[in-house]
Amino acid sequence: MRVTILYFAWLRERIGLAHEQLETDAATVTELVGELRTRSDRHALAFSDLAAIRVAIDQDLADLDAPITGAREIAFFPPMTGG
Amino acid sequence: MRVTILYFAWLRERIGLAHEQLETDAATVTELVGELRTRSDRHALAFSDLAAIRVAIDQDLADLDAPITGAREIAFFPPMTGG
Amino acid sequence: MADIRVQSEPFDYGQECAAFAQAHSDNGAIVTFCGIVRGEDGLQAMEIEHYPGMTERALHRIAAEAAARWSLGGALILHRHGHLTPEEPIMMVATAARHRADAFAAADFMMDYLKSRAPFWKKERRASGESWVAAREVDEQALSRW
Amino acid sequence: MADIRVQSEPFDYGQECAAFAQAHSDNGAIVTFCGIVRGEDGLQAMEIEHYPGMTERALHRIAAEAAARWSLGGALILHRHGHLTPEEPIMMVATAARHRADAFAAADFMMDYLKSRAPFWKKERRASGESWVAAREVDEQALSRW
Repeated sequence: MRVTILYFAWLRERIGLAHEQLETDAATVTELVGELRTRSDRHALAFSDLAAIRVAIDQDLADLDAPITGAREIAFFPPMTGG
Repeated sequence: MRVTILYFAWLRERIGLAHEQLETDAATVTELVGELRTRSDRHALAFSDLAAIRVAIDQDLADLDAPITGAREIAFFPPMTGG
Repeated sequence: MADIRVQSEPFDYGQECAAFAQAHSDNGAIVTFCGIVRGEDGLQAMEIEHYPGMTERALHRIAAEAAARWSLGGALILHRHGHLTPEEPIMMVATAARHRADAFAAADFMMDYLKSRAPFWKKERRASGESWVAAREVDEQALSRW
Repeated sequence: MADIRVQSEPFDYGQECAAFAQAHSDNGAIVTFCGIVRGEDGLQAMEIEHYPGMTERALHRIAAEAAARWSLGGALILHRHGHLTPEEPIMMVATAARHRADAFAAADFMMDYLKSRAPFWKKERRASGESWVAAREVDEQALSRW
């Protein structure tokens, strides 16, 4: 399955990418994170503390153990600080 | 003791006065109301339901059994409806 | 600290909001409330009576109590009296604080106390006649929140 | 029903308050909140990043949830992104309702959800460098109120 991965705020900066395309068979966000960590040292570093990371699947907030089957856009970012 | 009595809203309208001067020996608001009731039929009617009346002694809200010794201005009015 | 105004003249809610936010722009959070005359049930006009002297005293006390309970950078209470027509602003409050929770709570608190502890009385005029607005039990109960 | 705007351009808080109150003058109660960039600790500028598409979706959802919980005549959420300087308005919410309790609760609720559920991230710039604003535990805890 082909998905677009988006990164925001310090995740974007640490990974050095705003987005990337990925071919994956991961069934959950956690599995996907496992794959992303292997892509580069920067990915590994950025994903070292999952407690500091939030995820949205197709623009809806989701849990890290959420299934991603059929998803087209998965975004990773720190806790939000709007307002 | 000489006090100024003020009336607001429907109390003012029912009594037909916005204010009046009074010489009184009443020690509490309740005693004062007893005296005011005897001043005219309009007073008696206006003060017929004390539950519908609020009082301020020298511009501070007070209870009906509050002492009035030394007060200069006593106001009677319905529950407030500002805002 | 608080800006307390009791006036018969109309006021411009937007301009007051802008001026208040500008004057307190070192605070992070501004909350404003505006009460507007609802033209429902054929309301033609409203007359607001108040108790000059006690009104200002009561509003200052309400603002001081809010400032004692929450960390505020500023507060405004502006209330009209006299003749008003539907869709006109009756009154407003504004609060400024470092944190939004303080600004919200203080504005909410001031409105609750203003409703049933400041000496204003509203009379409504309709084709059918005039009548004094009755106090609502829910407004008295609201005070128990604080 | 809700007016949702995400923009990099500055907005005029006073004008927005006036326009909102005017557009909802058949409601008796208007509440507005404005968040302002605090220039403290030598803050020079703020950059707000957001997630286009998801942001609008999240804000619409927050406004819809507020409208489902309280009786509202209207709601506005306006949030800037991009470059901001101290004392500039960052964002605002506004609510209109027949009764003030609904207007206050809905505005307070929308702010709490917007703080930690809408995809905005703030970066602060000082002479000492740039840093991302950390989420505050108290903001996450605030959600349990609702």
